Amino acid sequence: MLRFTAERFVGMIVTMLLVSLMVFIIMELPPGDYADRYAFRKYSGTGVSVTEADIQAIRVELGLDKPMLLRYFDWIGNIVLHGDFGQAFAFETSVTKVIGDKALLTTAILFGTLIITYLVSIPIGIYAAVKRASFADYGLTTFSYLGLALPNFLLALILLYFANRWFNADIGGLFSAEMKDAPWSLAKAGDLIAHLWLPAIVLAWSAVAYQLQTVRATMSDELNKLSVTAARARGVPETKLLIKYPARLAINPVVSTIGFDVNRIFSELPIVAVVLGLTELGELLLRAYLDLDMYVAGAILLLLTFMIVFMNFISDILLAWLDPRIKLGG
Amino acid sequence: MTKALLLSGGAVLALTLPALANCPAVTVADLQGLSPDYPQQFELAEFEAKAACDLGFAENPEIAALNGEILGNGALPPVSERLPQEPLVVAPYAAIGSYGGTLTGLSRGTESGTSDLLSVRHVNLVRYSDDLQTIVPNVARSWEWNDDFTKLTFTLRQGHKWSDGAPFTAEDVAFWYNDVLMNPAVIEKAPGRWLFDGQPATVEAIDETTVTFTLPVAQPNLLNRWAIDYGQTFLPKHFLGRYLDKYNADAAALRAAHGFADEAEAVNFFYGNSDWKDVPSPLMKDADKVAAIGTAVMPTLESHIVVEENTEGRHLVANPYFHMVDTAGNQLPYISEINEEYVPEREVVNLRIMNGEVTWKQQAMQLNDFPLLKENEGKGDYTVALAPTLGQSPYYSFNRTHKDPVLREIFSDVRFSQALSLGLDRNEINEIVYLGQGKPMQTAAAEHVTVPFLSAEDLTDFTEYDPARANALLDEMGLARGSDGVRRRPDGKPLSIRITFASQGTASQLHELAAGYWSDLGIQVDVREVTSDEYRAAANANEVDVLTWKNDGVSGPNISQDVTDALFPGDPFNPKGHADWATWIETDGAEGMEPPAYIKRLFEVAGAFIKHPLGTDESNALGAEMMKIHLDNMIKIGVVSEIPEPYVYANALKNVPALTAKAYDYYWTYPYRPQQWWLEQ
Amino acid sequence: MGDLLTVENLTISFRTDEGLITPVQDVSFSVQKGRTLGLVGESGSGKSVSTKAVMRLLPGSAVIAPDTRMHYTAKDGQRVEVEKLDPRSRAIRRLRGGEIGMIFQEPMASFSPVYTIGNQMIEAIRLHREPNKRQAREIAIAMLERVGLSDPATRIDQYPHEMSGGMRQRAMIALALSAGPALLIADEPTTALDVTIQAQVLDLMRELQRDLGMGMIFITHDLGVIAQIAQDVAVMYLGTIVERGPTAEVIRDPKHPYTQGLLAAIPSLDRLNARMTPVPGDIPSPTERPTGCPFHTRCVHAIAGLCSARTPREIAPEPGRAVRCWLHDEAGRSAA
Amino acid sequence: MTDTAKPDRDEAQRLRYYSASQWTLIWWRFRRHRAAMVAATILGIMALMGVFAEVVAPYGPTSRNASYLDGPPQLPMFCDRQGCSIRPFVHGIKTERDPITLRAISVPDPETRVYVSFLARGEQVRLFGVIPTDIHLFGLDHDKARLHLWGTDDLGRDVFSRTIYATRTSLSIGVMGVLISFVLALIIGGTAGYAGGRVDGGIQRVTEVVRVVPIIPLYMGLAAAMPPEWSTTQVYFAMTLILGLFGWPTLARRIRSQLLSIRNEDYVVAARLAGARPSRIIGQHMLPSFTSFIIVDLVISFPYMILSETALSFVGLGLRPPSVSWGVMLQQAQSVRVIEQTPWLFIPAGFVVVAVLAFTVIGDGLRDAADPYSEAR
Repeated sequence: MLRFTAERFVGMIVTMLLVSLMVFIIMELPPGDYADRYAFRKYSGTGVSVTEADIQAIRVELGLDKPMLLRYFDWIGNIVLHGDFGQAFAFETSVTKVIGDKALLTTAILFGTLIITYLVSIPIGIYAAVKRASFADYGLTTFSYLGLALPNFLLALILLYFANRWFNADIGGLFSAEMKDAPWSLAKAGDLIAHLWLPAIVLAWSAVAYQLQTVRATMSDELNKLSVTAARARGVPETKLLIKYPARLAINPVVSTIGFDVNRIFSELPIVAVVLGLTELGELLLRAYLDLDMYVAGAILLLLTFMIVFMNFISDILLAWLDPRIKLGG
Repeated sequence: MTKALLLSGGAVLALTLPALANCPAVTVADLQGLSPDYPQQFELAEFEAKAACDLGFAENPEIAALNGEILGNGALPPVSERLPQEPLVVAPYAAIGSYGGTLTGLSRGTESGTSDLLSVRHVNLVRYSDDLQTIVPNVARSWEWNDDFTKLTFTLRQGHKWSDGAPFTAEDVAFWYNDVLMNPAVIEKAPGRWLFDGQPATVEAIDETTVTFTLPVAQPNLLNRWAIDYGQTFLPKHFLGRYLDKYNADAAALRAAHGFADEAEAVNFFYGNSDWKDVPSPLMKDADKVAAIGTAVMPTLESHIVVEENTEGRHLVANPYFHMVDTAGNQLPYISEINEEYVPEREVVNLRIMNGEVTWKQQAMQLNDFPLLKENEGKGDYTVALAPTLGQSPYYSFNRTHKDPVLREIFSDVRFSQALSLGLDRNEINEIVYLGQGKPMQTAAAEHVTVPFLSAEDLTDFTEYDPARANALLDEMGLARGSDGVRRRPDGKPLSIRITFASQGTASQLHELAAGYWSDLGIQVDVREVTSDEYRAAANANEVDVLTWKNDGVSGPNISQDVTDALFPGDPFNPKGHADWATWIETDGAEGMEPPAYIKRLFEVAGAFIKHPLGTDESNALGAEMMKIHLDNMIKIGVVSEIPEPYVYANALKNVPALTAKAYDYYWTYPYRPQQWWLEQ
Repeated sequence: MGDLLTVENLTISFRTDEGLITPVQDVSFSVQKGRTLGLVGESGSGKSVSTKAVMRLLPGSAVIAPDTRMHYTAKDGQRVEVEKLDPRSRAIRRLRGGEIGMIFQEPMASFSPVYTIGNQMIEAIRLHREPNKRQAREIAIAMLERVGLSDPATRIDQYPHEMSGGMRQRAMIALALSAGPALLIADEPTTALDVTIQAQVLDLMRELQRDLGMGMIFITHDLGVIAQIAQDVAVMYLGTIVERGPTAEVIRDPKHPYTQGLLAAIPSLDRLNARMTPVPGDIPSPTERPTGCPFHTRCVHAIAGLCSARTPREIAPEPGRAVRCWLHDEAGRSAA
Repeated sequence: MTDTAKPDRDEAQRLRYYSASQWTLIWWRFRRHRAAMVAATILGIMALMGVFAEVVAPYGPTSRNASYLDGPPQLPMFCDRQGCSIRPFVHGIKTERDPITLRAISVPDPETRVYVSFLARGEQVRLFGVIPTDIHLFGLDHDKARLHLWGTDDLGRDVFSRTIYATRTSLSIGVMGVLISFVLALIIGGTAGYAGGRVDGGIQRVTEVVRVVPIIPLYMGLAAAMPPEWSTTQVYFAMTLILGLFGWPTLARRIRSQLLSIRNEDYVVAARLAGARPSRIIGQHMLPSFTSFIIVDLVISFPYMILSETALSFVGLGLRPPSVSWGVMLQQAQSVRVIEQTPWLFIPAGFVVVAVLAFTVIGDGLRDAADPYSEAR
């Protein structure tokens, strides 16, 4: 197990390095750089006419004139060595500061979503498989298909509207006005949860749909396995039997796809966040793209991806722990 | 009428009978027979004299707690010591307010869309009254011009204090100009708007309350700038000066202790590089540094001061040293706190308004949301009303310095602009985009409602929808149609133009409609929406086919002291393109592109225009010529003018008058004295 | 010795998309204590389904006809009417494993891969015999030893995939026996093994059955295997028992043409060079069950007009034997 | 008599069954999957509507009806107060503005009937961009009046017509995206699977990297990189390219693992020993053995493409007006105003849902059909 973990860990680091290079290339893709915008912000309203030389000077000041590879090493070096993600141009502060709490909130949303996803999809998937071809099964399948097909931004918009109009729910943001600036406390955490459910439900729906299908399919397969019949033939009580034998195995594909769930959630997060007016990383990422604030975009993309890679790693370890066949396979 | 007045006055008197010397609670609605020198406000002495009373002062009961939130502020002296000896006495619109509450407003982010709430707390030396005609005292209690408009003297209020309790004096004005704006060690390039014919003014503090601006050339309309400008012409010398070697022998040590590399960095950390206030605030830039320095933002004279800011929003509390009182002697502002939340998403903004969670919102409210907001007024317990926008008429201006010589040629032919103007069905545009509320009209470089030299009748040419005539004009230019119906340029290529626009400036529906009309004229039109930053960048870099935005900065008070927006390339924030012309003129033909004669003349006329007081015959003649140049050459194709826009306030917010304009040109709420707004609990 | 299990008139149908299919029709057999009944037939003949019915392990879509009787005599002498039990009841669970053990064709698949052998054995032991965990473990180790696994104390903590096929099958047997059943149903337990191991396992099973005094139902498609292990045999074809009787007699003198065909298909040393004579033709699909005698489509002796039209009844040509064939039912034939 | 005839027919059927090609078998099995057949039919209709958009849609995507802004759907009817008619008709309509809320309200005029006609003459269009015609599937037989089955948007454009044109754009982006990712997957997965060893290891790493980056943020990054001066056509192609560019990893993995598993099969080894070129070995010998799986995967990846396009356009990083796609239409509908006042602008969402559902169900059906063991289970 230790060796397995070590191997996976090294794999994770390599992937992270490659990912960072790719993220940097994406950061570099948009035409132009931040210098002209920066100049523009700096001198707007002052009546100063900005010349190309001024922009060039800013470029030098911001280090945008160096060759790309050098900047990559600068960038990744600063991140690894100093935890410094560079400069957030639009906010005139460091990326770390801009991201700050948002990373935490994003993680809260992520885990909220994952928890909802698994709490809903695993039992229901098992139930649907056990009740295969029943009315409940068809109902649940249809519901999950809808989760796949309904664009989540639409879902977000509709939920937002109804949550707001019918329940007068406090929307837009992750905290109520009173709690926004309060230090972290139990009450603030409660407040966060009260605000979290909407985005978490929106994001969880499609994830639930996927996982429900997976659990249902694996569970159906597992239910027909000889080992289940064999256990039943040994007189194992039905509920215990379902949990110990097929359900236990039906969880494996779920565990093995945690990383992809995270991926999917992060993928949908920016758009949902924009609709719901959340101020977390996804929304910031979109704004950073629109503003060409590439260090912010890069840092966020990197963080999100690292989180995914890390969760992949966790999922590998968990799976190996859950399924003794894996370790031996390597 | 008089009887009623007397009666109500009597009632107030009766109520306040025990203290006979107390002053009448004068409101704008009921002036109780008093007539102030300036509309709706009094100097203390004037008020006491006119009402024959002795005004006692009262304060917000929460003020000590609020002061406690201001990092670095010490304990408060009594309110009478915090107010200037000569506070400004403000007549509330409808009633004396009560203290407390939080005003919740929304903006898009740290920087964009913030002027809505900036204007709520804004002060400047002078102000426009809500008639938008009269300049009245504010931070300055009076001003005086010399005869040839080259020297302006302001008299400040004795005993006026910054929000940290330090005295505010004439030195702070001089410091702003001499030690910051014109100090190359702090700001590399002196901002052109505070240079006059390229020359700096001389700003001198004569004594504690007297400051003079001596100008190299006559600037008869310059006072307007203080009345409408976002920029404040004073900075806390006691605060920023300590970082400058000139004023503090230990400045270098202090800078090092506070983590600043040089003078510029220190000043900019608080001042933010321009008069555009503390956006983003030092709290956003580096909260750790703020904690180390022990002051969150630099002291202010405004009604509220920022005490917290993060990427979610900012929080402000009332300034305990604010210089205004109401007619009952209560120190303003009434409202204790302001919450500005950064909500970039328009739908969330609308929902929160509809839910009654927003106290005040006017900037970036769009006309086509009006029906929705109006229908939900009752549920959200708010009021949505329309106010005229001054100068905000959308326009198209074809790039006559286009990099493509063929297009440049075509665009420079006035018949092209005439034809495209005739091709627009303005009535339909008005109906579809502006709910039928605007008026089809041309646009010139000034807002016709606010200047004497332009009227609506001047703006009717080529506004009728006449595709036949438009086609005839284009045919006459030799732009014949190909077999596919698309006109060909002289070089045989299809005539294709792209409208690049940002929805912050102009509505996307407008461009989709225009593209349709112009396609009917045989011109291939491609519409492309970009962010406002992208649009400005492209326009400033001469990379657009057609400039399209809404007029800004063209109302009388603005254009009379700053013709930038009537010229080229305009303000980089509101670009008018054609920078090559300006370069040619600035360099006397050494660089840039030679402008046509009418542009040369426009620059001449504009230069002269600014040197005459608005409303004089000379000013009117020059102004009219400027407008004629714009109109005759159809530099801009106006679409629809006099478009109203909605603004929203919670019904609990009191003393809000019907806005006479919703215009950046008068700095949004500044004329409506938000300090006397109050919240009914 | 009394009957351990008596099955009478077992008819099983499945509801499918294509309609009701009936893979087992009117099957009767019985197993005595200490004796082995061999169930033989080609795949799809309904052997497994019948035994699963006894354990009430059939899926929800299966219907057992109302006139079916399945009587089991428990270790304590109680008579259990299996067909009346609810398949989810406690009573049937006591039967499963504790009274009737079952081993399957694929040992790998019948173990859950995520638990150790021991885990699954101890679970069964604790359910039926010994709730104490430590003692259950000892019983399990003893059982593993009994089936001939070396180093059982280590084996018990191994996962199924850590063992070879033969070892797994032995472990499977140990698992089925660990709860101490009185009847063992072995569903083709040796098919997946190679020949030498097959022989070892057969020996082991015979030995265990004898030593533990169990009844056993041994399912196979190989009459040769039956000859080695079963005292009685029932031959199934398309869901009906076409012939049954003591193994020795059936092999010596098969009555039914199908049994004859099966016997002829056994490769044997003295006939190695002779051409194999399997039963000609394909087994029809359960959805296309022939009318009349189900075997008539492949029967060389089929009586035209009779076998294809009418189902033969079970008759006893000799004492202790039974066959369903018109060839042996002259009375019935003439009645038709 | 019948006794002998029946087995013969059965026999014939069975013969047909055993001699049928893999594809025929899949088709037979697929045909039995009722939901998938329904889905395929719906999708077929959608595709046809897209292909023949010019004729199906009564009006052009940007054609406006200024007298019917934000107008609700008009349902053709057969009866009104004046009685009934065999031909469906709608009432004439006027738009008025509420004096207080300024909202445009359409008021039907029950006195005037305008009849619906099929294969009506209307706007001149070019089918497939070439064939000129003015025949539309349906329309009103009155020159001035227009029929808006699904209402109009704020510019008075016909939602039905726009949805039809949007269907063309969105489906075609999906097709192009899937094709591009398919080609990439074939090359990348093929190389990895055929070469194996170190090449495979390297490619696997890269695939892993591409797979872990969340796809929409990645698309956003690439979309942000699109030069702003690009025309809508260029943006359209860029979008398909972007969607295709990162859609390959799943399929590539599938191809690779399949190739790896059959790499050492006798017939492949034989082909290799006979000196066949790798591309030929892959194409002729290896791929056909799992083409059906590839097709299933392709079908399943459609919804991602469509949803991604929709999502990107929705946040303004994808297609932009005047292109009209589902995402573009929904972007214009993303407001509280629309939910409350003009909900019919959400009709394209129904198309997205139906298309994605249809692709998913067809994918399921195909998967079952392509699985040779599906019947055994």
